[in-house]
Formats: sequence, C-alpha cells, structure tokens
Amino acid sequence: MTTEIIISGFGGQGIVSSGIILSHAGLYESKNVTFFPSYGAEMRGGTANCSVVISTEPVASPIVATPDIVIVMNEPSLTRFEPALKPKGLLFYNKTLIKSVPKREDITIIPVEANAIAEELGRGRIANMVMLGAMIKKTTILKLETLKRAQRKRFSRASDEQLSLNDRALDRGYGLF
Amino acid sequence: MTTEIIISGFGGQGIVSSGIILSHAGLYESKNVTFFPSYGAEMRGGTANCSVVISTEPVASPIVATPDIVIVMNEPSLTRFEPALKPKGLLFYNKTLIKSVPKREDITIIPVEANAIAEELGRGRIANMVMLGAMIKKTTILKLETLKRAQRKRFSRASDEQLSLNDRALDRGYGLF
Amino acid sequence: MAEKKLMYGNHAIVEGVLAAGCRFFAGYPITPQNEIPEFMSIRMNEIGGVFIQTESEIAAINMLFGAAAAGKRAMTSSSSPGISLMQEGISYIAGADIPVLVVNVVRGGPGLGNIAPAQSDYFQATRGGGHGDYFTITLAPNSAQELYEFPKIAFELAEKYRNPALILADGLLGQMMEPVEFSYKPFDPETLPEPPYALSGCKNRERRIVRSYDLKPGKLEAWNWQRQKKYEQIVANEQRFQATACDDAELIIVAYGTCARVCDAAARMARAKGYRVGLLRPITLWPFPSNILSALAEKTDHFLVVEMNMGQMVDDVKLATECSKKIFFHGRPGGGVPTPPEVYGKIETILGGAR
Amino acid sequence: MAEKKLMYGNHAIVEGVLAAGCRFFAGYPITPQNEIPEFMSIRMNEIGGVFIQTESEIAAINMLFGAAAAGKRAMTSSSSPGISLMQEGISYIAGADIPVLVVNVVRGGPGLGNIAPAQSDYFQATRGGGHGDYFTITLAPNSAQELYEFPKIAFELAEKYRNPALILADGLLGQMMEPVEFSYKPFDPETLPEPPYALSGCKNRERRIVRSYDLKPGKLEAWNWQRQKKYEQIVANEQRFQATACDDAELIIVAYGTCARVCDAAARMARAKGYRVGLLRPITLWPFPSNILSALAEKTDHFLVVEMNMGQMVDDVKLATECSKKIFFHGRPGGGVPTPPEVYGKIETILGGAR
Amino acid sequence: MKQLFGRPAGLTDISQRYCPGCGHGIVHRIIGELLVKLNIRERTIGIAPVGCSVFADEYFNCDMIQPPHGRGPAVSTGIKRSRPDCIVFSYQGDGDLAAIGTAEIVHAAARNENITIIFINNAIFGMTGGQLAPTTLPGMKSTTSVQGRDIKKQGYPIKVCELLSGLDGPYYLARTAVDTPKNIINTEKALKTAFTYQIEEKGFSLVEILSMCPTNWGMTPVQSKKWIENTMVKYYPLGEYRNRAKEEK
Amino acid sequence: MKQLFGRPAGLTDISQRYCPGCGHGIVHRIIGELLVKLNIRERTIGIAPVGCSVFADEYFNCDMIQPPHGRGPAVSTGIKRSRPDCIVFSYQGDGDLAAIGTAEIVHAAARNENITIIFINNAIFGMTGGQLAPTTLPGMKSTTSVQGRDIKKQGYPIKVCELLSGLDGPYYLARTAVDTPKNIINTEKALKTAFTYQIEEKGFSLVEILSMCPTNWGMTPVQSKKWIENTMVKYYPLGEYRNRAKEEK
Amino acid sequence: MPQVKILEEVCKGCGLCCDEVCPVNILVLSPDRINSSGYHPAEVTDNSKCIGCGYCFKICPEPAIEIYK
Amino acid sequence: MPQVKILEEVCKGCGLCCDEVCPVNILVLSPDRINSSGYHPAEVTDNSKCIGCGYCFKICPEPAIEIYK
Ligand SMILES: Cc1ncc(C[n+]2csc(CCOP(=O)(O)OP(=O)(O)O)c2C)c(N)n1
Ligand SMILES: Cc1ncc(C[n+]2csc(CCOP(=O)(O)OP(=O)(O)O)c2C)c(N)n1
Ligand code: SF4
Ligand code: SF4
Ligand code: SF4
Ligand code: SF4
Ligand code: SF4
Ligand code: SF4
Ligand SMILES: [Mg+2]
Ligand SMILES: [Mg+2]
Repeated sequence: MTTEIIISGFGGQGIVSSGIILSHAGLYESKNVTFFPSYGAEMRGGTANCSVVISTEPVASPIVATPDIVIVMNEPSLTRFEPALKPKGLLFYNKTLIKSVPKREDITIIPVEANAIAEELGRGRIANMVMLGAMIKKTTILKLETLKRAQRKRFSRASDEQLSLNDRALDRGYGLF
Repeated sequence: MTTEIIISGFGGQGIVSSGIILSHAGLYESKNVTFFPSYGAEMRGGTANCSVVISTEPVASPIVATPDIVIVMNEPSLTRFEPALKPKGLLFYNKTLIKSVPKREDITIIPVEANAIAEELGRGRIANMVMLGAMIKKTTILKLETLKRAQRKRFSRASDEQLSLNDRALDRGYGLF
Repeated sequence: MAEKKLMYGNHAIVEGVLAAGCRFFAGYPITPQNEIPEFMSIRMNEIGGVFIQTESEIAAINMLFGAAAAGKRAMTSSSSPGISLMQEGISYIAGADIPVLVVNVVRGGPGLGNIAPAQSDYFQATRGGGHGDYFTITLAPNSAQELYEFPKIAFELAEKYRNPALILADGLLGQMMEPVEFSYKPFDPETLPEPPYALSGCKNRERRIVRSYDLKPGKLEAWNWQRQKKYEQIVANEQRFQATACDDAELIIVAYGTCARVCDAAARMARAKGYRVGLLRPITLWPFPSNILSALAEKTDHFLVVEMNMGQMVDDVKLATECSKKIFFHGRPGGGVPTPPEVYGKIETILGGAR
Repeated sequence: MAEKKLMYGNHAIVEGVLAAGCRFFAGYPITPQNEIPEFMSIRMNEIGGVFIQTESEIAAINMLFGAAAAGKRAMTSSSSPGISLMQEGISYIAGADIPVLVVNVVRGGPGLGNIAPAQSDYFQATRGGGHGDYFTITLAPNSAQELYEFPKIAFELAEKYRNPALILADGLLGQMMEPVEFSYKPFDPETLPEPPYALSGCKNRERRIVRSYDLKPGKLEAWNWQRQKKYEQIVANEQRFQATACDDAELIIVAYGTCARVCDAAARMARAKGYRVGLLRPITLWPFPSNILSALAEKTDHFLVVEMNMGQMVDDVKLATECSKKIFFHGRPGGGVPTPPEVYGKIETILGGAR
Repeated sequence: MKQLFGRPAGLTDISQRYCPGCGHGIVHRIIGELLVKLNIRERTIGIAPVGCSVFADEYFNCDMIQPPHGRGPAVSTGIKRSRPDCIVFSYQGDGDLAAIGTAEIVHAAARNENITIIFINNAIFGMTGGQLAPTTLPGMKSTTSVQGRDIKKQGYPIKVCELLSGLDGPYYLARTAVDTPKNIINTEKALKTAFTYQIEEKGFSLVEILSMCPTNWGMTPVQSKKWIENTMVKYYPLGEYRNRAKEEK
Repeated sequence: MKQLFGRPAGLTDISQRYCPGCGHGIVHRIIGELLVKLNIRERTIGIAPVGCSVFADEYFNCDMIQPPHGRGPAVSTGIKRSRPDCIVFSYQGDGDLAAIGTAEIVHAAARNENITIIFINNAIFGMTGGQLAPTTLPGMKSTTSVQGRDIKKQGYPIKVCELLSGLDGPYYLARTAVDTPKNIINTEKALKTAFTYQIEEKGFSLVEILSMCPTNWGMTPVQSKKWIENTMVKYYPLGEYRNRAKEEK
Repeated sequence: MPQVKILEEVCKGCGLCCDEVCPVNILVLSPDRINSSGYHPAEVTDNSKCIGCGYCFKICPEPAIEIYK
Repeated sequence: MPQVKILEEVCKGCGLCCDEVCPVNILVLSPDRINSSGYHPAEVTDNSKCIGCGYCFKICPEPAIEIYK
C-alpha cells in the first residue's frame, strides 16, 4: 500500500512542518516514507508545497505527480493542485481562506474550516494541525497518537503549552468527522 | 626530397632567425617548408632550438626527431643534438665556442669557426649567418641568393649596412669549402 | 540495527562525511545543496573540524587541494555551475594524484538552468570535464541511506588510488527526507595514518613536493602512462552496480540515482503485467560497470537507458554491450524527472503492446 | 592564387579571425598561444577592433558572452587550463544559444602539465566539459592554412546554429610557421546583419532578453528539447572529414590535427611498402564524422586511431563503426608527439609483419 | 488628474517576485525612473545577476542579459566595448559582486570601464537562503554562521567602496541606503549621477546600496529598515567615496 | 675561515632557471635565509605559483606545492587551516596575484588568514613572454601593449598594497624593492616581520617586492635596477601600508 | 488635494509605508482586508491630510502606490 | 680581511654586483672569461679592499658569491 500526498499553501502556513510530521509518523509506524519539499527560488513569492509518500514497500519516486491526497491551505494552491489529484482522490481544503469551490467531480472534496478552528483555539498558525487531524481521520493512514508523538519530535524546542495546543488542534481536526 | 634540420644554441645567437631565414628561402624556391621553434619555459635559462623541414612534398610532421642536418652553436646543444642526428647526417658545429669534439663516427662532422669569422667581420652576433652560408654550400639544398633575399625579408627593418654585413657573413660561410 | 533517523539527503551526506573522518569542508552556497554547507557549518563547529565558506567554487576546490595535499580527508560540495568552475582545479588535483571528495548535487542545465533535479553532468563527471587525460571515480547514490554511506567508500577509493572521487547526486536526493540508519562506526580522524605524499613540514624526512607539472621532456608523458595503469586497475577492480531481476529479463533498464528509483517503480508495474523486466543500476559511473552489462548482453535482447538528461550514458551502455543490442532511451533534460508510468509506457512500446 | 606568406600558426588564426569579420577579442595569456593575443593586440589596433587582455579566462569568456549577445562576432583563445576555467561560461553561452568562437591551443595535461602539443582535451571539447546537455561545434585544423580558414567556417556554423564553436589546435600547430595563402576576401563586419537576438537597445522594437535559465516548471526541459533538435540537425548536416586513400584500404588510420599529419607520413611509408593504408581525418570532432566511418567499416577490417592522448576518440570510432571492427590505438599523452616511424611500426604489427 | 507618482515606464508590468519589504524593489523603481528621465531606456542594456534579482531581466523594460554568477562586470565590458553608444548597467548583489565576482569588479574598476554598477548590499546571500556574505556584519547570524559571524574564523566584512577606493581607476563610488525616504532620495541622486557620468563617458561608477532582506534577516520589513538605520549604516558609512568630477574642479 | 655570506640552507642546491639579473633569485635567497634564521624550515610549506617562479618548488628547501595560476592564497588557506602549526607562505607574481588571483588574495586578506604572501611585482607577465600585467606602468610597453599601456583602453595599474589597505582584514602590508642593497635589506626586514607575525598567529601579511625582469623589460640587469630606482618606485611608493602591531601599541 | 491610491492586489503588506514614513501618518495595514496573495494591503486612513510628498511611494518596493493630483 | 669568492659556474654575468653596489668598487664582469653556460662571470679586482659588507652577495640573484672571513 502506497499513499502519495501533496500539501500546499503560503509560506508561514506550516506546510513543510506538516509534511515532516506526517513522515515522522510514518516512520514511527514502521512504514517507508519520503518527504520532498519545494525549494529554492520556488519559495520566493510566498507559496510552498511538499510531497509525502507513505508506503509499506520501499518508496520508488519521492516526487508525487498524481497524488492520492491533496491538502490545500490557500487559493493559489487549490488552482494548482486540484487538477493533479488522482481520480477518486481526496481533496482537503482550507475553507476559511479559500473562497473558490473545487470543481472536479471524480474526487472526494473535504472542506475544513482550518483557520477558523485554529483561531478559535487562539492561534491561526496551527491551522495545519487541524488539517492533519482531519486528514488522518478520513483516511486512517496514520494513528492520531503517532501524529501527536511526531509533532513533538518536530517541535522539540517548543514550549509545553505550544505542544499541547498542537495536540488539541489535531484533536479538533480529528473530531470533525 | 625532404630535408629535416635542427638548429640549436644560446638565446641571442639568432637561432630562431636562422630557422626562419631557411624557411623563407625554401618558400622562395617553391618548396614546402615548416619551421618549429622551441618555446615557452624551455626558453628560460638561455637555450633555444628550432626544427626546419624543407621538402618537395607537403610536409607531414614539422617536429624533427631524427634530423638530416644539425647546426649547433654552443656546447650544451652539441651534447643534446649530436645523438639525434640520422646516421650519415651532417653536423655543423660552432668551433669557436664549442670546445668538445663530436664523437659519432657514422656522421659527417663539419667544424665552422662561426664566431671567430663573425668577430672578424666586426659583429659576433652574425655567427649564425656564417653557419647558414657554410651549410647551404655543403648541402646545396638552397641557393645563396635566395638566402640573401630571405635574410632581407627577416630583417626588413634593419639598416642597409646591417643587411650587407649579413650578406657578407653568408658569403664567408659559403666560401669556406 | 541502529535506529533510523528521518533526514534530508543533504544532511545525510554531512553525517556520512563526518563519520568517514573528514574534518575539512570548503564550499560556496548553491541550490539545491545549500543544506550541506549549512549543516556542515554547525556540525564542524560541534566536533572541531574546519568549515570554510569560500569566496567561490574555485577557491573551494583549491582549498581542498591544499588540505588534501596536507594529508587530510577533505571535501567540497556544489551543484552544476559551481562544479564547472572547479574543472581546472580538479584537473590539477588529478594531475597531482591527490585524493579529495567532490559532491555534485546536479541541477537542470545548461547555464544557470534551474534548480530542479537532473543528471546532465554525466559526461563531465565520467570523462573529465577538465583538460588532460584523467578520470574521477564517480559514485551515484540513490537514497539518503547511500548518501550517508558513500562518502566513506569514496574517500577509501580516492585514497587507495590517489585520485579525486565524485559523488553525483541530484536536487531530488539532496532535498528529500528519508529514514537513515547510521550503519557504521564513525572513524576517528586521528587514527588515519599520514599519507606518504602529505605536506606537513620536512622534519626528520625528505622534503616533499606536490605538483601536477613536469616540463622535462618525456617526464609528463611517463607520468601519464603511470596514471593510466592506475586507471586500468580501477576499471578492473572497482565496478559497482545493483542488479535486480536481471537474470531472465527480456528487457533490462539501465538507470542510476533518482532515475533508478523511478525505474524500479516502473519495473514493478511492468512485472505486475507479466513483462520480465530487470533493472541494472550502475553505482560507479566511472568505472562504468561494463563487465556485468557485457555479460547481460549475452542473454538479454532489450536495453532501455533512462536518464534525467539527453542520453549521456547511452554511449557507455553501447560500448559495454559492444553495440550488439539496440539500446532504447528515455530521458528528460533540463530538470524534468521521468515518472514511473512514463517509463512503463516506454517498456510496453518496446516489448510490443500490452500483455 | 594569392601569394603565400610564411606565418606562425597562431598568427594565421589571427588573420583568419579578422578576415572573418571578427572585431572583438578578449583573452588571457597562456603558452602555447601567446602569439594570438600578442598579434591580435597589434592587428586590432591597426584596424580599429576591440582587444582586451582580461584579468582571467573567466572574464574573457564572459566578455565574449556580452559582446556576442550584443550581436558581434567575438572570440577568445587559450590553452587547456584556461579552457577548463571557461567551462561554466561556455555552458551559459550554449544555454543562451549565442554564437562565439573559442580557440584551444591544447597543451600537455592534466593540471599545469607542460606546454608541449597535445590532444587530451578531446573529451572536454566534444561532450561538454561544462554542466548540462550541450555540445560545441568543434573543428580540428591541421595546418597554418586551415588555422587561417577555419575561423570563418566556425563563425558561420556558430551563427547558423546559434551555438558556441571551438577550434581545437595544439602547441605544434600554433607555434610552427608554414606558408599561408589568404584564400578568401575578408569580410567587412559592417555588412554582417544584426542577429535577431542581439542586444542593442530596444529602440523601435520589442526589448530582448539573453539568458540561459528558466525556472518555470517544464520550460527549461522544452528548451532543451528544442536545442536537441538543433543538435540533430548539426549531426545530420555538418560532419566534415578528409579521406585519403580509404576506398580500398585494408587499414584506415583515424587521426586529426597534428596527428593526422604524422599519420599521413606514416601512411605514405606504409604504402611505399605495399600496405593499403588509408587516412580518415575528422575535421569536425563534433559532430563526429560517423557516417563516413560507418560506411568505411563495411569494407575495411582494420582501424587504427592515433592521438596525442590516451585514446579519447576511440569511443567515437567504436560507436561510429558500431563496434563491428577491432579498433587499434596508438597514442601519446602528456605532450608526447607520435612520430611517423612509430605509427608505421604499429601498422606493420597490425597488418602482420613486413611485406 | 495628473499622476505625481506611479510605476515608471522603465519597469515592465510583471509583478516582482521579491519578498514583502525587500529593498530590491525600491532600487528597481529608481532605475526604472531614471531610464525614462535620462531618456536612455531605448539604448540601455541591463545585466541581471545571479541572486534574488535574477528575475530583474523580466522587470526592467530594456534589453537585458543574465550572466554567470559574479561576472556582470565582464559581461558589461564585452557589451560596452562592442556597443559604446549603449548605456550598460550591471545590477549585482553582495554575494555576486563581493564574493565570487571580486576579480571582475576590481578589474572593471581598475580599467575605469565606462559602465554603471548598482550594488545591493543586504549583508546576506538572499537567493540561496541566507548564508554568510562577504558583507555580513561581525556577530551577525546567517545559516552558515549560526552563532554569528566570528571574525577569527570568517574574517572581516568587505567594505566595497573602501576597497575600490584603493584603485586609481574608478570615477565615481558612493554608498547610500533605502531605509528612509531621505536616504532613498540620496540613492536616486547617486544613481542619477552614476548614469550621467556614463552618458558623459567619464568611466566606471558604482553605487553601493544598503538594502533590506527581511526574510533572511529574520525580521519584519519595518524591523529591517530600522536595523539598517541603527546598525548597518554605522558599519557601512554612507556618502561619496570617489567623485573625480569634484576632484577635477 | 668562517662564511659570512653564502647560499643559505633554506635553498636547495639546484641551480635556478631565472634569466640573468632576475629579481626572483634575490627574494629566494632572502626567504631561504629566513627559513633557517627563524628555525621554521622543517615546519614550513611553501606555495610556488604559476609564473617564472613555478620552479620554486625545486628551489626552496622545504615542503612545497604548486597550485593553479592565482590560487596560492586558497591553497595556503587549505593547508594552514588543516595544519595550523605549519608555516605557510605563498610566493606569487603580479599576473598570478593581481590578475587571475584577485579574488583569492582579496578574500584571504579579508579573512586575515594566518599566512604570508610574498608578492613579486615586476610589472609584467614574465613567464609567458612579457604581456601587460595589472601592474604594468602607464605608457610602459609590453607584448600586448606595444605602443605602451594606454590607460584609456587598458585602465590603470593596480597598486596591491593600496588596494588591500581598503580592507579591515590584513595585519601587515608592506612594499619594498630589490634594486639596491639598502632596499634589499629593507626587504629582508619586511619578510622577517611577515613571517614573525605568522609565527605569532597575528594573521595575514603580504610583502610586495618591486623586482627586475630584464628579459621582458628589454633592458640589461643594471638598467633594470635603475629603472626601479628612478621610475617604478615613484609609481609604487615603498613603505609599510599596514602594521596592526604598531597600531595596537 | 493629492489622491493616494493603493494597488491592493500589488501590495504585499510589508508595512514599510506605514511606519514613520508618512509625515502625516495616514497609512496603515488593513487589519481585515486580505488580497488574493494572502497579504493585508495598506490603506489610507484620511486622504485629505496627504501633502503629496511621495515618501510612501518612494519606499514602496512594488510599487503599489500611485499618487495623483 | 674578508675573502670574496665568485662561483664562476653559478654566475650568470648579470653585472648587478658590479654596478654602484660595492662600496669599494672591486667587482667587474670578466671581459674574457666565459663559463660553460656562456656567461662572463664577475671577478674581484682587488680583494684586499673588501670590507665584507655583503652587498654584492645580497644583490646576487643566484647567489654566486660567497664571503668568508
Ligand atoms: C557559480 C555559481 N555559484 C553559486 C550559485 C548560487 N547562488 C545563486 S545566488 C547566490 C548569492 C546570492 O546572494 P547575493 O549576490 O548577495 O544576492 P541577493 O540574493 O542577496 O540579492 C548564489 C551563491 C550560482 N548560481 N552559481
Ligand atoms: C589558468 C592559467 N592561465 C594562464 C596561464 C599562463 N601563465 C603562466 S604564468 C602567467 C603569468 C606570469 O606572470 P606573473 O604572475 O607576473 O609571474 P612572473 O613570471 O612575472 O614572475 C600566465 C598568464 C596558466 N598557466 N594557467
Ligand atoms: S530573500 Fe531577501 S533579498 Fe531575496 S527577495 Fe527576499 S527579502 Fe529580498
Ligand atoms: S622572464 Fe623576467 S621574471 Fe622571468 S626569469 Fe626572466 S627576468 Fe625573471
Ligand atoms: S504622499 Fe506623503 S503625505 Fe501622502 S500618504 Fe504618501 S507619505 Fe503620506
Ligand atoms: S510599502 Fe507598498 S507593499 Fe508595502 S505595505 Fe505599503 S503599499 Fe503595500
Ligand atoms: S662584500 Fe661589500 S666590499 Fe666586499 S666585494 Fe662585496 S660589496 Fe664589495
Ligand atoms: S650578481 Fe651574481 S650573477 Fe650577477 S654578475 Fe654578480 S656574481 Fe654574477
Ligand atoms: Mg545579498
Ligand atoms: Mg610578473
């Protein structure tokens, strides 16, 4: 079983962190994982994206052309990655910031009020955690507990408060469905 | 018919000029010619040599490994080029400056008091002309008149006086045998 | 088995280099390998090694020349344009028979090109982009794990043969994260013996000269012949490769680095459809694994070379198989990365329609 | 027929370049090509062209990039180490599709090597010493006369295909004197039309950009494919060679430049002894004259490659002949120049004893 | 209604890829204005460097070329010598000009080459992600000097105007900044002077401009501008370092 | 009988390939003496440049390396950082140091790298046959400026000590000459100072030495020495350009 | 009276024009508006105070400001 | 009295030591002697005047001079 994921949004929306957390979690669950970020000049101008592959076999190509799952955090990302999604794929989109509506009919579209919920929790920047929680609930590719462990690995220098806030955001996302 | 010549001596003894004069002369007599000087770092430390090929056919290699004729103007050149000469080849050496005596027995050895004669003419630096005169007389590969024309080409900016002195040096060499 | 750590490919190189006992890095930033100098600057500081961000790639390769001539394991890393600038220096180092490690995280070219992954420096790496007759031992890893392991192999080969070694990666290998196992015990550089050419002050010994020139007639030629002997030994002894399902294959893909991973996926797709498809992955690009290819050519009819360039390795495959088989090619230049379905499509076409 | 003039090879290049309408030279001294900049400085001063002695070879190639992008015929010359330093620049120029002329008067390598004649930059010249997928049109003259004539051909090819062109000479060709005939009417550079890419100020037209990068996904790849088309055309249309007595040959020598002259003498020696020996002289090294070789391989059994290097052209001969014949090699690296008797000896050995 | 201020015709319409608050954009605007004001747009050839402003070849509304990293002065020389009637400017960052391109800038200056160099000193390698530049201040952090620049190991910053002042060649050398309107106006003046000298065939001019890189300084744009005012300017004093026209008077 | 003066043990017995009257030999002798006097021969690594003194790797009686043209300072840096206990000197000509090697010397100086540079300024490319050097005087003839250096086209000479004085990095910079016994003695002093500062780990030192190239100047050795005295020294004033030790006092 | 026009879609919300630059202090980053690139653009609080000095324009990197009269 | 020794085979006859260098002016290029490299070596005309200052040695590029006491 191989799951290919693309996550995309503005710089500052924690895109890279989301990818790395998923990868750590995959590793903790003894899966093969690769993570591949956009890099360099692509980063200028404020958008970022990354590819994550989680698989029970050794991962061949870490670049994802036709993802099984797409998570988009802002408008331009929707435009860019909706078309790439595999037929029957899952599109998670940040309904708070994205005003357009996804158009494809051969995919499953999952709106998440990620920023709204994050703001509710007191910190807009953890919208990515809400998204991750929602995503693993819907897909069951990883366990909530592993994700919590993985975010603690990623933010090893963060305050306890921050870390539990992240947990709560994951929970909120997880609890959406 | 192809004649391969090496001329060697100190820097300042007109080695390169000798080679170029021979080449011009060859060209004037409608022969194919190539001239190849030693160059670069080899020149430091005061020795210079060049290869001249004069031929009725197109010249293949302009580098001369086993010359038909060797002209040596100083001691180190004798040491270096005597062994390279073809069996039955001609070795012209500047007896005024070279105290050793050539050793090979399968070649023709022609001592020329080049510097002594040049000094007699009032200018040690034209020893090379004496040598050239002697060489073409012995070998008949080029005509005296062509050589005179060629030296005027080479030293086109020299004084008339200088040019006729060169002619006289050629004559003296030519008249030696 | 040691614990696995999720790491960037570029960070894996750093750990591999340090574990190999190298304590000298000089380099100049360039995408997509900036994480190498960045992480190296931190790690060298921690363990007391030398990290120099140089004024240019030219300065970097020449600092390497100095450090390696002084007997130390020394490395630099860069990406395509920077590696081009190092060609004179690499030629000097090869001409002076000094071992160094150069990492090229290749990007799309020519010129400024782009920063996407590429393999278009294959020619440069395998037949001396610099002047003169020389070769550089060239390794092509295809995972973060190998990025960790190959520096040690590279240094050992470089020192064994007194020759520069190259690791040819690409932007994808450098930028991605993968689990890495620290699979061997790090060297203590103090335990490495002083090499016989090392400049270290002539106390209690004859003075030494490191140089690449000899103006005395014939000497440089003789030196080149001597080096040629060494190259013949390397070609005889050091061909490395990974062969997967090649034995009864009707088609063998030849691909290295990132492309080998893509082709691995494509080969699996093909096998699932009943095609007997093998994968021969050159690990050393120079010496090229000709022996195995020549053996495989005896029983295999189709070869497909896949590269992220215009087909630079094709010549080597042709030469290794003595032009006895038609060599197919699928490639993408300028930073294009082939996908498994793409390669699978090619396989299907070659082997004649779906099964 | 015009009068012949006795000239240094290096001076013949200068006259050839000027006759070709080039009025821009930038270069840095290096033996054995110093006579080029020296004579060029005098001649450019006489005819009102630009001569710049640069701070380095890197500056030289980049000034060339500027001048050529401004629409002018522009050239530089150097020798092996200096050409290595230009690899990044050449890659940029190739990547920007700009025509320039680079002359390499090759010397013994690798490293500082020596200043004797050599051909060991063949790989670098024929398969892009710089990074990325590109080729440079490469001409190999073998006489002062050709040194005079090839700059014009080189500029014309470079401009026709918008690609850098190289002339590969060697210390022997540059340093020797031979009679030269000024065989064609010099161009007036004023009559050359402004090329469509030329930077000249955007008055009355769209502004122009000269560059070698494209970061937009897929664009650089497409550009490379386009360039590949051009390369295929060059390979199809521009293979040049000189074949001597090849038709009924039992052995064909393949050699270029200085080596071709040596081999010409050797072939004559061999024919005098009754051996049917031909000489195939590649004039373009890239594109390599594969068509003729492949045709000749149908009827000839023995091929002997002779080079002043370790056998860099052997691969190309093998590929051109589809590895159908055993290719013999005689070479001398590091500034060694083969002699006619040496090559003759090799012929005798191959063809089996004296006749 | 008349436009008092707005996008100059010397810039294209393409929206610039710089980060918010980046100083490059301010300098671009000034150059774009001068191309029009000095009526040279149609005979100008600009050089975009390798660096964040590599895309400048799309932004300036004149002929442009993109050379190898650091080689702008050499490419400029090639162009200017072939087309002396064209106005040639080379736009360069501190990595480009003061690291890899050191030889080329020193020699173009020594030759008093009749070109104009616009030198953006943001004390960092912007494009590649914030590594130490030759101009990074002592103690300043970068991704390759995470503890701050240690002059013992990484040496002293290079002050380009001061360095080039050691040459007889250059005609005009000045340092300005784009942190405040006042300094921006001075930058406008200095750049105008630089281009004017080229038009008058006086020779080499270089304007070093202290410029914000909020992204790699890890600051907001406003913090960045204040950091120039309070810290950077002290290390890199503003002013004219060479003005042969004034000396000649 | 005691030898007062004679070939120092810091030089090998190999006879030097320089032309008669070449200044390189004088400087070699001084270095050879210092290697012994300062008791550093056995821990010194010297760098021979590409230039007439490429053969210096055979002349100095210590470990030697021969790097690419102009890259002596980079090679020195690599050695010194790997072997801080060794004394490292880079011997360079004006083509080597001030043309192709400009970036490397500027940055080694800026880093205050703890090495010693011996810079032979003979105002010409000696090895390659007398082409224009960055230090060739205005009006001076060379094989690539047969009418004499024209500052309009070839620009102004580079005065290396003055240029490097624009950097904060270097610890010691001095210019001397080897035309007269007095100047030779000053050269001995300056070189001793330079090596001593390296031993004391003070950092970068460079001694620029005006030196005869009779061959390419087209003069006799004696004329050459007088030309330094009468002409060259005026253009390149002798003296200390930087001595941090004195400033520190 | 000079008219200040902010090109909202061009503005990157850097805030340079809003900080000690405008002599009459009439520029702020919009707390609520957000453009399609995700930036909060600058806003003019009271155009009537504008003296047309152009400082805001001069410091704007895009430039995302136009001033008319 | 210091003894000046010229190493004739090492001397390249450059003449540097012979011109305004020796305070007592006792060095000249030999007009007649010629060494095996073709140079006229320097000669001491009157060693007794030598003050052992070493100037000749210092300016000799080879060095082809030794001074003893
Ligand atoms: C030969 C080469 N080396 C390195 C690079 C990578 N590189 C791109 S931009 C850059 C430096 C950018 O810094 P700077 O010149 O200060 O410009 P900024 O981005 O700060 O404006 C570097 C090192 C390259 N493209 N080519
Ligand atoms: C990359 C490279 N470019 C050019 C050369 C040729 N070259 C050898 S020495 C030299 C310059 C010599 O001049 P200088 O450094 O002043 O030393 P000098 O001979 O005068 O002592 C040059 C250009 C080279 N060997 N390598
Ligand atoms: S990284 Fe710095 S210099 Fe580059 S665009 Fe962003 S702010 Fe500007
Ligand atoms: S050419 Fe000049 S520098 Fe070189 S050895 Fe001769 S005199 Fe000395
Ligand atoms: S023009 Fe001047 S006064 Fe008006 S808004 Fe801008 S800065 Fe303020
Ligand atoms: S300076 Fe420009 S980009 Fe920045 S906030 Fe003001 S209007 Fe927007
Ligand atoms: S030591 Fe002094 S006095 Fe004696 S010969 Fe030499 S220069 Fe003259
Ligand atoms: S200085 Fe030395 S080489 Fe020159 S003449 Fe005197 S002794 Fe001979
Ligand atoms: Mg910068
Ligand atoms: Mg010099």
